Amino acid sequence: MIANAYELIVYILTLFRVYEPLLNVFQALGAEYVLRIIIVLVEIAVLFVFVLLTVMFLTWMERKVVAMVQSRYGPMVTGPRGLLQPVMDGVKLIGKEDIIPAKADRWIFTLAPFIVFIPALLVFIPLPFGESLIISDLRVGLLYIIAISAISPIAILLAGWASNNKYSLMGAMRAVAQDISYTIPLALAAIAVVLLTGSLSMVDIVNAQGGAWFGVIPQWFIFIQPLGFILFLIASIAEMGRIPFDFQESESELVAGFFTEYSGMKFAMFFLAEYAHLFAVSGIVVTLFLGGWTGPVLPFIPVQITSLVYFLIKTYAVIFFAMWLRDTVPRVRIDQLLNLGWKIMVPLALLNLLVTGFLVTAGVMV
Amino acid sequence: MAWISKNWAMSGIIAGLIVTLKHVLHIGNRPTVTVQYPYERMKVSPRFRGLHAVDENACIGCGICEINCPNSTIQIVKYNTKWYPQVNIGMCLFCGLCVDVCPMNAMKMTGNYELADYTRESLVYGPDRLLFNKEVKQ
Amino acid sequence: MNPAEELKQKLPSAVVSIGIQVNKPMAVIKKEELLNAAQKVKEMGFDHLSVITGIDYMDHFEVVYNFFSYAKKQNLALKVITDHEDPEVDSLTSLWKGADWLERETYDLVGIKFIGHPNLVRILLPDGWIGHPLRKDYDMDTEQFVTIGEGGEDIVSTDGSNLLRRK
Amino acid sequence: MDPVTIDTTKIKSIKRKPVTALEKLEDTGLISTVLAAREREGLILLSTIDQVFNWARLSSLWPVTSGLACCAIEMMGVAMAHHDIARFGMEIFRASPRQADLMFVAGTVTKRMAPRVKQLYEMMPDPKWVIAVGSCASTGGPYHESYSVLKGVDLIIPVDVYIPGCPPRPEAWLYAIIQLREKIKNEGYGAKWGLNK
Amino acid sequence: METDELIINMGPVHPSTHGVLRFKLRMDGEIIKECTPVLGYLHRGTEKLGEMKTYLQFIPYTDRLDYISAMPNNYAFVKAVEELAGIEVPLRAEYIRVITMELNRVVNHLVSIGSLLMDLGAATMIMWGFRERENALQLYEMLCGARMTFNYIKPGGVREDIPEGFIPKLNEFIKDMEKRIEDYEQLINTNEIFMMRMKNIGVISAEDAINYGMTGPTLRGSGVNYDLRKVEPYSIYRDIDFKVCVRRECDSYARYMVRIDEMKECLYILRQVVDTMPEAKIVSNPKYGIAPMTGAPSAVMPYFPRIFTPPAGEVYSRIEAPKGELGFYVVSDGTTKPYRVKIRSPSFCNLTAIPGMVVGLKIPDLIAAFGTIDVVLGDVDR
Repeated sequence: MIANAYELIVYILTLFRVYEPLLNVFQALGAEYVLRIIIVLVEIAVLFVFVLLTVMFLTWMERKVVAMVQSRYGPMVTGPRGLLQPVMDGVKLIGKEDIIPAKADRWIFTLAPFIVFIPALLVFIPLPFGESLIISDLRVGLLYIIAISAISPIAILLAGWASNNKYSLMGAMRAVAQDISYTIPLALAAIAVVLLTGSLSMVDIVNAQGGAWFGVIPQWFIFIQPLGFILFLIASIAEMGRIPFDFQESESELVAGFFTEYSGMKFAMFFLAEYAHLFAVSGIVVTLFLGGWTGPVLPFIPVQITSLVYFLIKTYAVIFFAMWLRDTVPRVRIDQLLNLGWKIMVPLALLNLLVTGFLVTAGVMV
Repeated sequence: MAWISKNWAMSGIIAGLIVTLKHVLHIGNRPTVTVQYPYERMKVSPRFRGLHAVDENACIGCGICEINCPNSTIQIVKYNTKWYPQVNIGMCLFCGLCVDVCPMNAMKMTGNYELADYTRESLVYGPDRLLFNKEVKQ
Repeated sequence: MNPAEELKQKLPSAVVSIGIQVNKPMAVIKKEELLNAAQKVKEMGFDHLSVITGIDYMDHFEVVYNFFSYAKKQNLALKVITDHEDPEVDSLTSLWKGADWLERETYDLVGIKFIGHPNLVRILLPDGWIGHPLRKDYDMDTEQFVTIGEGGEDIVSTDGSNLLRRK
Repeated sequence: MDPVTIDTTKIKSIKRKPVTALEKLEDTGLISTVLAAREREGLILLSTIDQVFNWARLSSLWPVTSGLACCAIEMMGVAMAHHDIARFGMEIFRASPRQADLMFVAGTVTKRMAPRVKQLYEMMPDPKWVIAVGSCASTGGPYHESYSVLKGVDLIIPVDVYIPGCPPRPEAWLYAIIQLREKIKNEGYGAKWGLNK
Repeated sequence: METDELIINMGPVHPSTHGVLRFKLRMDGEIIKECTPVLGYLHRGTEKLGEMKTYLQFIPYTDRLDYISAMPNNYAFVKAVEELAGIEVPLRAEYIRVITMELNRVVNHLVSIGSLLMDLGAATMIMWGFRERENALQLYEMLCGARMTFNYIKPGGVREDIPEGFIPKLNEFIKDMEKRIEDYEQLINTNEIFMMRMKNIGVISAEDAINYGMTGPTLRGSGVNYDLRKVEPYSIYRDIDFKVCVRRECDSYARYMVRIDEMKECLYILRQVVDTMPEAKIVSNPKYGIAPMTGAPSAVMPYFPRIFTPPAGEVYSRIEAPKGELGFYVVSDGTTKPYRVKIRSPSFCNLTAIPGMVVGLKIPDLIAAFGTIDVVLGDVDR
C-alpha cells in the first residue's frame, strides 16, 4: 500500500531500478536528506504545474460553458477551439505595465496578491487526487483546509485597504463578511461527516465511502447526509465568491470589487487564486460527499490512474454545476446573503450535526 | 425563516436551470446562432446603407446632395474635368437623404461596411473611390 | 366646454386670452397669476404636467406648460409671456414634483429663472457654462471646454490646452 | 550594419529615479537591447519574444466598459450571440480600466465627458489601444456643429483605428478589430512607447 | 461612537448606469441617505441643432435620442410636423408605421429586461434578448437599410414600401418570439433570488408617480391604467384590439412584469396588423411634395417633399413610446427650419423619481430600481 505521492515516486523509481543507485550515491556523500528534498520538490513542482494547467483549463471552460448557455461559441480564433486563449491571456498580463496607484500603500498593495495566491496552493496538500496521489495525508487534513482557507479574507482585506479606493474597500469588507459567515456552516456541515468517519484525514474519509449498498449504490455521504451536502455546496459556492454570491467583485455594483486597482501580473494572481480555489473547493466537495476517488476498479490499469480519472470527472461535474448555476441566477443582496448564512444555514447545519450525532451515538449509522 | 419555508423547494431556480441546460444541449430549436464573421458573413439586405457610390455617367454635379446633407458631409469637388461629390464618411450619418434627393438617381449606397481605417484623413472618400461605371458593371 | 374656457370662467383676471394649439386648448396667463392658475388647473383635475417649454422670440420669452388630466382625458396648455431682459416666472415645484427638473432644464438651456425653485442650478451643462444655448443670440463660435477640478467638479473655460493633445 | 553601442555610463550619470513606464523600461535596458538586436537582425530569439508578446496581446484584447452613446448598444450587440466578440477572446469587458488593454470610444464624446474619457485612458496600463467607433468619436459626426460636442476623440487621446458608421454594424466592428490585430502584429517591442521609429 | 458619512460617486463610466449617468450617493454604511443624479454627460444639443436643420434633415437626429427604440422617435417628430401642416397619410403607410413601432417596442423591452438582469448579475438574459433583437434588426435592415438609426418615417408616409419577403419573415419572428418569451419567463419570473431582489424594492405609489410625471411601463407598474394609444388614439390604434398591461404592486417586480406582458401584447398587435394590412401599395401622400424626376426604380417609389415648409404655428404632439410619453413641441415660423424644437423625453421625466424612490435602500436596490425605470441616456440628456 502506497500512502502518498512521495512513496509513489520512490516506488516508480524503484520500478525503473534507479532509486537504489541514486540512494547509494547520496548515501556515499552522506546526504540522504538531499534526495528526499529533491523528491519533495519534484512533487511540489508537479502539483504547481498541474494547478496552473487546471486553472488555465478552467478559465477556458468557464468561457465555453457561458457561451454554450448563451447560444454562441466562445473563444475560437486562438488555437484549436480557442484552447490557447488562457495562455495568451497569461502572457499578455505578464507584459502589461504594473501600476501602483499614487495613494496606495505600496508594500501591502504588493504583498496582498501573494497572500491570496499561496493559501490557494497550500489547500491542495492534504487533498487526495487519487489512490496514493496525495502530497501528505495529514491527520488533521480537513481542519487544515478550513484553517488555510481562512487566510484569504485577510489578504482580501489587505488588498482592499491598500488600494485606497472606496469600491475596493467596500468590496473587501463584503468579501470578509461573507467569508466569515459562510465558513461556519461550511465547517459544521463538514463536522457531520467527520462524526461519521471518526477521522479528520481526507484519505480516511474517502475510504469510508468505498463500499456499496447491494453492490450497486455507492456508499457516498451524499446519500447519508443530503442536507449536509446541500449546505456544504451552498456554503462553498459562497466561499468561492461566485454568482449568486459574488460580492467581492460584483461588477454592476462595485466596479471590480477589491481588485479594482490591480493591473498586470498582480491581477493575474488574483485570477489564478480564484480559479485554483474553485478547483480546490470542488475537490473537497467530491472528497467529503461524492466518494472522492473511489469507483469501479478496472483491470490492467494502475489504480492510481483510474482513481485520478474518477476524481477529475466528479470534480469537473461539480465545477460544471457551479458554472451552470452562475449562468442562471442573479446575485443576491449582501444583507440577504448574511441573513441566509446566519439565520438559516447555521441553524440547519447545527440541526444536521445534532441529528447525526444522535444517530451515530445510537449506533444506527456506521 | 418565513422565506425559506415558502421557497424551500427553489422551484424557480430549478426551472431556470432546466432552461439553461436545454440551451447547452441545444434541445428544441435553441441552436448556436453565431455567424463567424471573417469566415462566414450575414446576408446584407439590398437596401443596406453602407458606403456611397456615384454613377460616373449619371452624376451632373448639381450639388443638391451637398445642400441636403444634414451635417455637410458631402462636398462637390472637381475630378477629371467634371464635378463629383466627395464624402467624408468619418462624419457621415448614413441617413440616405442624399440618395433620396438625387435628381438623376446617380447616388447610391452600397452594402460595403468594411470601412475601418488607421487615419482620419483616409476616411475622406474622394470621387476616385466613389465613382462606378454602370456599363462596366453590366 | 373646453378646459381653457372653464379656466377663464373661474379665473377671469388671470387669463389674458384663450386659443387653440392645433388641437389642444390653450390659455395665455398673466405672469403674476401663474401659480394661482396652476393651482386652479390642478384642482380641475389636470394632474399630469407633461412638459415645460421655454421659447425665445428675440423680444420676449414664452413659457408653455402642457397639462393632461388622467380622469377627464383632456389636454390643456398654459402660456406665460415674459419680457426679454429679465425672464422670471413662478416655479410650479410646489404643485408638481416633476416640474423640478423640467424647470431646471429650461433654466439651463433657455435661461428663464423660476422664482421659488428649491435648487435652480444647471442640469445638463456644467456649472459655469457661459450663455444659454437655446437663446437665439447664443454665441456658437466660441468653443468652451470642460476640465476636472480637484474634487471632481467641472471647470469651464474657453482654453482647452489642458485637455487637447499636442499635435 | 554597424552594431549599435549603448553607452551605459551616460544613463547612470543622470541618477534619476524612473517614474514613467517608459523610463522604468529604459532603466532595465531591455528596450535598447531589443532595439539593437533588431537593428543587427542577428538575435532571432529576441525578435521571437517580440512576436510571442505581440501574438499574446492581439489574442487577448480586453476592452474597458466605456459605452457612451448609441454605438454602445451596438457594442453590446457585438458581444452578443450573433456576432460574438468572444471568438477573439475579447468578451472580458473589464469594468476597471486598470485591467483593460483596449478602449472602444463608442459614441459621442461631449465636452463634459471629454476629460473623463481622457482620465480613463490614462488609467489604463501600457500597452493600450483605442478604437474610435462611429462618426461621433471620429470627427464629431452628426453633432459636429453642436456647442457641447468634441469634434473627434483624437483631439484628446491617440486613436489607432477609426470605424465609420452611425452606428457601424457589428461586422464593421469585427473588421476593425481584425485591422487592429494586424497593426499589433507588426509592432516592435517598444512600439507603444514610440521607440521603434 | 462617531460615524462618518460616505460619499460615493457612481459613474459617469460605471457598468450599471446604462451609459454616462452619474449618481452622487451619500451613504450611511450600506444605506443610501441621499441620491443625486448628475446628468448632462451626453448632452449633445439636439434641440439647438433642430433649429439649424430643415425638417427633413432633423429626422435622422431624432433617431439618436432614444437609440434603442428609434422608430417611435421618428414617428413622434413626424406626427408633430404632420399635425402642424395638416398632412394626410395613406392607410398602408400607417400600417407600416405601426408595425415598425410595435416591433421596436419588443426590441426595447428585450434590451431593457436584459440589461436589468445583467445588472443583477445574470448575464444570460441579455444574451438571449440581444439574440432576438438581432433578428428584429435584420427585419429593420430589410425594411429601411439601417439597424438602429432608421430615418424611415417621413412626413406624409414612409420612405419605402415593405420589400418582398418581409411579411413571412415577420410572421416567423413573431412565432419564434412567442416561444422565446416562454423561455424568459421560465428563467426569470419565478426565480427566488430575482423575486427577493425585486419585490417591494423601489416602491412608488400611483399618486407620486403621477406627480413626478412618470409615464409608460413605470406608471402602469404603479397601477395607473394609462396608455396614449388608448387614451388619445393616433395612427391606426383606434382600430386595433389590445389591452393595456397594468400591475398594482408599484414595485420593481411589477414594472418588470408590465414589460413582459407588453411584449406579448405587441406580438398580438403585430399579428393583427399584418393580417389586416391594405393591399394598395401607396405609402406616401402624392399630393404633398414632388415625385422623383428621372429613373425611378418603380412606379411605387414614394413621394415625399424635398423642401418642406409647414405653416407658422406651434404644436405639442405626443405618442406612447416604449419608455413612456414622448412629446415634441414644434414651433414653426413658416420657413424651412423649425423655430424651436422641444423634446419631452420619457426617460428624463421618469428619472426624476429616482432620488425619492431609493432613499433608505442599498446600492444593489438602487441598481434594481434604476434598471426597471429603463432610461436611455441619449434620451435623458438629448
